[in-house]
Amino acid sequence: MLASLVHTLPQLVPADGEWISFDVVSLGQNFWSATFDGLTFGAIYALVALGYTLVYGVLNLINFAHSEVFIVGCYGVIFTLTALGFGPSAPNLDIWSIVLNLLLAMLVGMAASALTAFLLERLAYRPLRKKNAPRLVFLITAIGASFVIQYLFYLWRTPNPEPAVIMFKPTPIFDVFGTIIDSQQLVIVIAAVIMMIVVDQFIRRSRTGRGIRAVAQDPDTATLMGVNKERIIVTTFVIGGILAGAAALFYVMKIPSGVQYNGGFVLGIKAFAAAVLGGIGNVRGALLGGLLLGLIGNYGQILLGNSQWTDVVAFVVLVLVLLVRPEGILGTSLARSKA
Amino acid sequence: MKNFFSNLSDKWNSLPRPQQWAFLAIIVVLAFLLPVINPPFITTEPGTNFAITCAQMAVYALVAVGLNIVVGYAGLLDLGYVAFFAVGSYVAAMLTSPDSPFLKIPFLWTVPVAMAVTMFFGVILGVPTLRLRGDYLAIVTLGFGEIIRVLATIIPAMRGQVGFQDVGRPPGVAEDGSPLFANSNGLPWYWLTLVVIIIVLLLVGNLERSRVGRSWIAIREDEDAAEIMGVPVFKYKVWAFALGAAVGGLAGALFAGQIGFVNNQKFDVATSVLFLAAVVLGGAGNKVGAIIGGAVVAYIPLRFTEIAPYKYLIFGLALVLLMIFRTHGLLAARQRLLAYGRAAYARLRKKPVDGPVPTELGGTENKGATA
Amino acid sequence: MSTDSVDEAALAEQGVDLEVAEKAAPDRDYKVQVGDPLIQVQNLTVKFGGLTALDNVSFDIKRGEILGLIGPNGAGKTTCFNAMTGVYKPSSGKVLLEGGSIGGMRRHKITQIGLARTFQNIRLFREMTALENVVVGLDARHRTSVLGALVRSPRHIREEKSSIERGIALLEFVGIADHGETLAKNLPYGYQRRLEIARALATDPKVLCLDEPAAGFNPAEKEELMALIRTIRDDGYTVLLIEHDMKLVMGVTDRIVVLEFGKKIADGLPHEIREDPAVIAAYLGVPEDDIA
Amino acid sequence: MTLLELKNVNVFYGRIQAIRDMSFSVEEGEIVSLIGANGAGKTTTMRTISGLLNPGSGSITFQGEEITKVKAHSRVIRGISQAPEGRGIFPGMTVMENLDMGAFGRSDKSGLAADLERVFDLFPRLKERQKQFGGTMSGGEQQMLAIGRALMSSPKLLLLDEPSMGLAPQFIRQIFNIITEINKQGTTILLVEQNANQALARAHRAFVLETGEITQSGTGKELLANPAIKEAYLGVA
Amino acid sequence: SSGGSSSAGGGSGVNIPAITSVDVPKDAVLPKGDGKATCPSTTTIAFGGAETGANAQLGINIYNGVQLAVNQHNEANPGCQVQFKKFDTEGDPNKATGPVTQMVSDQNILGVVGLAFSGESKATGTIFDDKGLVHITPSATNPELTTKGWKTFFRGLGNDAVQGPAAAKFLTDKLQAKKIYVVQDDSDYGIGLGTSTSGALTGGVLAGTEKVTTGQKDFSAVISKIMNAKADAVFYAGYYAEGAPFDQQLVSKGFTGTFVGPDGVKDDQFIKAAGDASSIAYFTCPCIPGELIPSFQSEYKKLTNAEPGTYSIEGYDAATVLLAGIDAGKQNRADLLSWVKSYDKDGLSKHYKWDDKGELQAPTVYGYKVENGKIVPIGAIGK
Ligand SMILES: Nc1ncnc2c1ncn2[C@@H]1O[C@H](COP(=O)(O)OP(=O)(O)OP(=O)(O)O)[C@@H](O)[C@H]1O
Ligand SMILES: Nc1ncnc2c1ncn2[C@@H]1O[C@H](COP(=O)(O)OP(=O)(O)OP(=O)(O)O)[C@@H](O)[C@H]1O
Ligand SMILES: [Mg+2]
Ligand SMILES: [Mg+2]
Repeated sequence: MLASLVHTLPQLVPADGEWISFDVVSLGQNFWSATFDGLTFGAIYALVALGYTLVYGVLNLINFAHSEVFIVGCYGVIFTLTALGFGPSAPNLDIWSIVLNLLLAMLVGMAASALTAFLLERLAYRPLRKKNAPRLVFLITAIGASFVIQYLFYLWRTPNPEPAVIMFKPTPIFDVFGTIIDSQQLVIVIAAVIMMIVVDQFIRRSRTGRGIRAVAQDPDTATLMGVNKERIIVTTFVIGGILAGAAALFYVMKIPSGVQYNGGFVLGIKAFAAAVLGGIGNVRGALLGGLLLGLIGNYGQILLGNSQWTDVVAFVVLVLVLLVRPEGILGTSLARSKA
Repeated sequence: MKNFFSNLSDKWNSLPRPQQWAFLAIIVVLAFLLPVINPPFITTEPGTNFAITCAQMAVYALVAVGLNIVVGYAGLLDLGYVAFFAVGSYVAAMLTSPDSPFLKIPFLWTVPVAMAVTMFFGVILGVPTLRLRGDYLAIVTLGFGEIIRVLATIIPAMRGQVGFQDVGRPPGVAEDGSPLFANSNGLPWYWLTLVVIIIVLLLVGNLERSRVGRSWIAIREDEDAAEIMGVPVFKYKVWAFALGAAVGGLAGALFAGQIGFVNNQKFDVATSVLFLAAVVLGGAGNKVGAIIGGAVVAYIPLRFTEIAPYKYLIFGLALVLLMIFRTHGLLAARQRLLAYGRAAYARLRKKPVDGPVPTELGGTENKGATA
Repeated sequence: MSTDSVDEAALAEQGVDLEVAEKAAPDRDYKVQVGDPLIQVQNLTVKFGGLTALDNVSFDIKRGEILGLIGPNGAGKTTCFNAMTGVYKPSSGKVLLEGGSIGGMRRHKITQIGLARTFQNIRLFREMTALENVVVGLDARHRTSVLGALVRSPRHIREEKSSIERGIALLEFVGIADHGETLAKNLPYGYQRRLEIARALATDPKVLCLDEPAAGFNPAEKEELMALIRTIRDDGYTVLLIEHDMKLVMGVTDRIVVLEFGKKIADGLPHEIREDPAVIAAYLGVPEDDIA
Repeated sequence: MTLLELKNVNVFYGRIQAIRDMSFSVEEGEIVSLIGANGAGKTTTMRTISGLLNPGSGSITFQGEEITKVKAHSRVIRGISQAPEGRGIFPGMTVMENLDMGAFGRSDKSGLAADLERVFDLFPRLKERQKQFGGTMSGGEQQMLAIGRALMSSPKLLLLDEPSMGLAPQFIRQIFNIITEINKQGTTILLVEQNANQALARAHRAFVLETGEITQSGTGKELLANPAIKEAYLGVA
Repeated sequence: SSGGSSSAGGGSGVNIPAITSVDVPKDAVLPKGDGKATCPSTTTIAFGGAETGANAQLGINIYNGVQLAVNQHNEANPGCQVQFKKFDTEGDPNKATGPVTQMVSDQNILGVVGLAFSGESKATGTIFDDKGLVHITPSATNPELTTKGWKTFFRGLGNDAVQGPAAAKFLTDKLQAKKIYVVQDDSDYGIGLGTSTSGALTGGVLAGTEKVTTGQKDFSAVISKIMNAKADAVFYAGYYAEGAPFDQQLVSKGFTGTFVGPDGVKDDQFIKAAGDASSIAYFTCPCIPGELIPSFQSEYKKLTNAEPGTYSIEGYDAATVLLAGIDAGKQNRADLLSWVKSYDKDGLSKHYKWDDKGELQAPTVYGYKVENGKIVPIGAIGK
């Protein structure tokens, strides 16, 4: 019996060697484009990851519904752009009207996401906090809320993806080693990084930021210092929402037809992984984790020749990093980040 | 509702043992008869066959009991538990399905094999990762779950979405000559799973009321303090993982047999998360609660298939509302961690502090001579 | 073991409550000799970044004594404890228990070979009852395997039964038996402290380390605690005590070690320490009557 | 003038009643001590006054205004500050940041530098360790930090829950001197202490709490002289 | 931008005109029958497939077709009011067992249209077979399904083994593609179709193969490979949910070749989601353009307020087969099963006659393209 088991084992490895074949040539050919695309996605992950990190820092809660906060922002962006007359073909607008329209869409996306985050906090989490619910209960509520939001959109928008909305045709900007970096990639990465820096400075320097950190460490004592805990918590959710709304615009730019009722889930998980990779609760960690995860996934996919590998590679790297640095790359949490 | 449940557990605990057993017997009999009675409002028909619903509820309940060991007792947040369920399913499928190149063994033999293999996976996953704290463990387990699913997709021998058909079944034929454990015959599967649940419950109960259960809870409460009090923290974490995994594998094997088909679609993060919801919904740390939670999570979507588009909306709302109104789960009664705790507490309650020590436990003989 | 070999009358004279002592620690040798060093702390140094919290400290704890460890705030007392119980890794130096080094040993092993402690900030298992908390401590000496627990092996049954006997006895010993069924988190502060002591005792330690056990007690309660600590010693345990309350320290310890800025500045009998000018300067700082 | 007044306050933890029908008042400029055994309800009283716990019934007034329903953080802004039992240090903030947090709810920033100076004078150790994380300070150092932080809010009413806990003898006396000093500078103080001798000696008035009820009250001197109290709380020397 | 421009892009280079009508068999059987049928009021036919889930649109297309057939039948036959029941499987093999068991245990159900997908069909075929309940799938195309020895399974359209080679031929002959990249998803369907298509692409025209995942949204890595290979045509074996963003991203990266998708991609949703990029798309489908049959199109639109979708007409035809049997007095399962087995008549979309395994004897594959934001047929492309 054992012998025949052993005999059949090699069947796990396919004959044509597809199991693991490193397509190094392909990686070489596609290296730079993989890098730039990876960075763009990484920037989007990072913005969403911040929402996880901030809420985690303050409430010690994995806000599983954050992926829905993000997807609502995407709907906001799509609806605005459609209303502004954007459609499946890139419009012929001058740069300023494009920028204006994009800003408007971003504002709406941010508002939609922030409002969702706010409502989520008010309707789902606050009642639990009042009752001193254990942490896991928040997690499950988040999951329930996630279902509710998804299926509201499912019922309203059907299970199909929203029609594509194309904002502008990316124009080549740089040529790096034969690979073209286009305006879209540039806009996304730069804008995301700027936003992250602003948030980072806000948490470190502002009074509210100090309040956030205090609540993160000891909510009761923070209250005794005059910190309005409830307001801090809401603020945190809203900041996370605003960033998710920004991410929504970039996501729609990148994948104009990717908005679907359940479209946030996978991205949400990646963003959460990014947050952990960088060190959950750490603002800079989210940026680093997001960019890294974007890059690793893209390289892995090209190297191993199957998009399935994206996740495997990403998670294997995550596990390896955590084994070496159990608290993520930048370890210290929001609570501990120095001023 | 709140009072109803908390009174219930109070009342329950105040009942004498024989009465508790009698009640339990009634409940068990009712549970066995559930699909036969097929109660009108409760039934999931005509959308889905109720016996099959029951069988699936039972599998989920079993899963929840297993996950409860990991999450409820040891406090290890495992978001990839579905991986063990998957491994169990695949073991059963690959050792019985004609689509598999492996040698074939009778279905019932795959059950212990599945448990052994998943236990092995539990240890493999646990040893490197269980030193991580809290939510870092959560993401690593989530990743593990994804990796198992993706491997099932890309390793050709695992047959991806194509899957394995005609997974084996326990022996036995019905009167009309068809197999007793046909995929469409939920009843025997339900009963089998129920029997398994009862056995697992008894065993888990034994663990709970032993140094093992106490160690788990101590780890959950304060890992450092537990270690300093002499609890081999790492060892018991790995045990929790391995035992939880084994139950998950067991459930997976039964599930594979009942469905008769295994492919990679079921084993995603969303399912993992549902399992977790089952545990928390029931009341983390409470094994009876886990059973109810598992059953509820499996039941709600099947109950509302007639209004198909709304079923997950209802499910989500139910989760949120249940958590808000039953914050500590449906059955929040805490676990009892002492094998002879009832007698001990009774003794503490009755006895004036300085009185002589009664020897009703028979643990030590009365020495009589005190200075 | 049987009680025949013990001179009961003599023990009773010493104030040993035999019944409790036997139940709480049936394997203990009651007739302990104060004398040979049980724990030797040798040149222990602990550094945190640039700060040397413990600087080349050496002292012995002798079998059967109550050793006081005192010193101003931040002197390194808790750090010394943590280094002894494996929470911190010392930068250099070592700790010997009965001649064997415990350096590098896993924390639960250290407990199992006989070093138990309480925490300066209470760390009970909050969702467990008082009795269960104590039984977790008792489990350190138990040997039921997971398999044994699963099938309720005879050893499991035996150990469970003795756990309850000993657990109740320990709760009685520290005086909170009638709160045995209360969840630890719901116990008043003082009872939580007692429970911590009971739980530590449950591991049947050779040395019991108490970190400020009287913090938050009023003087009357402190006196009860002093009595309790004496009883513990009389039951055959060795005790290491960190405490700021001089009355308690002077009243209960057999010997005192004084730390300041991570260094040992004195080591002697209570009355010697009380008059030691270095200690007065560094720590006591005030005339006696002002403290009481 | 009456600064703080509790009327028939009852506080519950779930089904457990921790405070029974408690009424007392604190006059402006006083030091009032609460003493009682472990579990008597002292901390519960403090947390109810600072707003971390909501009374099941009864009312609390501060400066003549009803504050029973006012949120804890707003009470801080009105001038009630608490150094909590167990210290409540922010472990991940530095000593300096912890002190800054003390002034979080403070509206007048004018005296801030002077107050910081005063805290550093009282506890030079804090000045030395400005950059150390609160969580790594020793027990006693944390206690100093907690008191220092409470002082940073320059409150009207300062609630101190066992300020001497964990302090070395030389600091204990200093702490009580500081308390008297702060009081002389105009801050009203409600003090919970196990060190009943000192607490009673320094207090203008004091209450004895037993299982959630006030059983005795009087001036500090009176209670100090009361033999029953001596036996129960001061220990027979 | 170097990808497509060097070679003549199929989309721009070759122009295959749209057809505006298909031949409807003159004596096609229609649901209304002769109007004289009688049957017990309990007589029921059922649909099983995804009503919810990400690929629900296919299921919706089908049951609307079935609903239309039942409505027409009942209107015309006052003496035979057939009931119609829907069972939601979410298209998930693991969820299908319960509903299917329920179907087979409801003795009033005489025949079933479904299940819609290959995976779920595989998981439940035995249950139908055990209980002798005839079912005609209007959309499951995995060839394996007819190799299981089930007596009750019938396929109302050509399988992937037919479509794959047809698609290959379409690509090389009609579209004149020189370098074809085959991308398949991880579904049963995508793998089968992808393999059979790339297998049929002989003579060095296969530029490479690539795999993507169900639920994937970002295809940049795949696309950079395609661009580097300078492919002039891409065949995507999968569903529109991934096909649309894939096509869209392909075009936005400068791809100017042709995009060809199978029946799983051929859906209005594809055009909606891919936007302008869909103009380079062609489709292959073993399905007939129901919208070109005016009677069907207008009735369908009246019922659902939407154009007929992929497989609507297959659902309609399959239901018609069952209804015709009921009308002919085959009012128990065994009779209806043998009725289907020996059926040999035209339906609206094609001739229905099955071999002993349950495959259609003469399936056709149609080609489609996108014109002015609409999917239009370009005629039959396979036998
Ligand atoms: N992890 C750490 N990082 C940096 N400094 C530390 C750390 N732990 C302790 N210290 C410092 O080491 C010194 C000794 O601390 P320790 O806790 O041992 O004091 P202690 O003697 O117990 O004082 P107390 O009586 O106040 O509890 C203190 O100054 C403290 O701030
Ligand atoms: N969270 C809680 N849940 C239930 N009961 C509680 C809780 N906190 C305190 N209690 C109970 O309320 C009573 C009063 O406790 P409190 O902490 O106010 O006492 P205290 O006078 O401050 O005692 P100590 O001197 O020990 O600090 C005690 O019986 C205690 O057990
Ligand atoms: Mg200390
Ligand atoms: Mg207190």
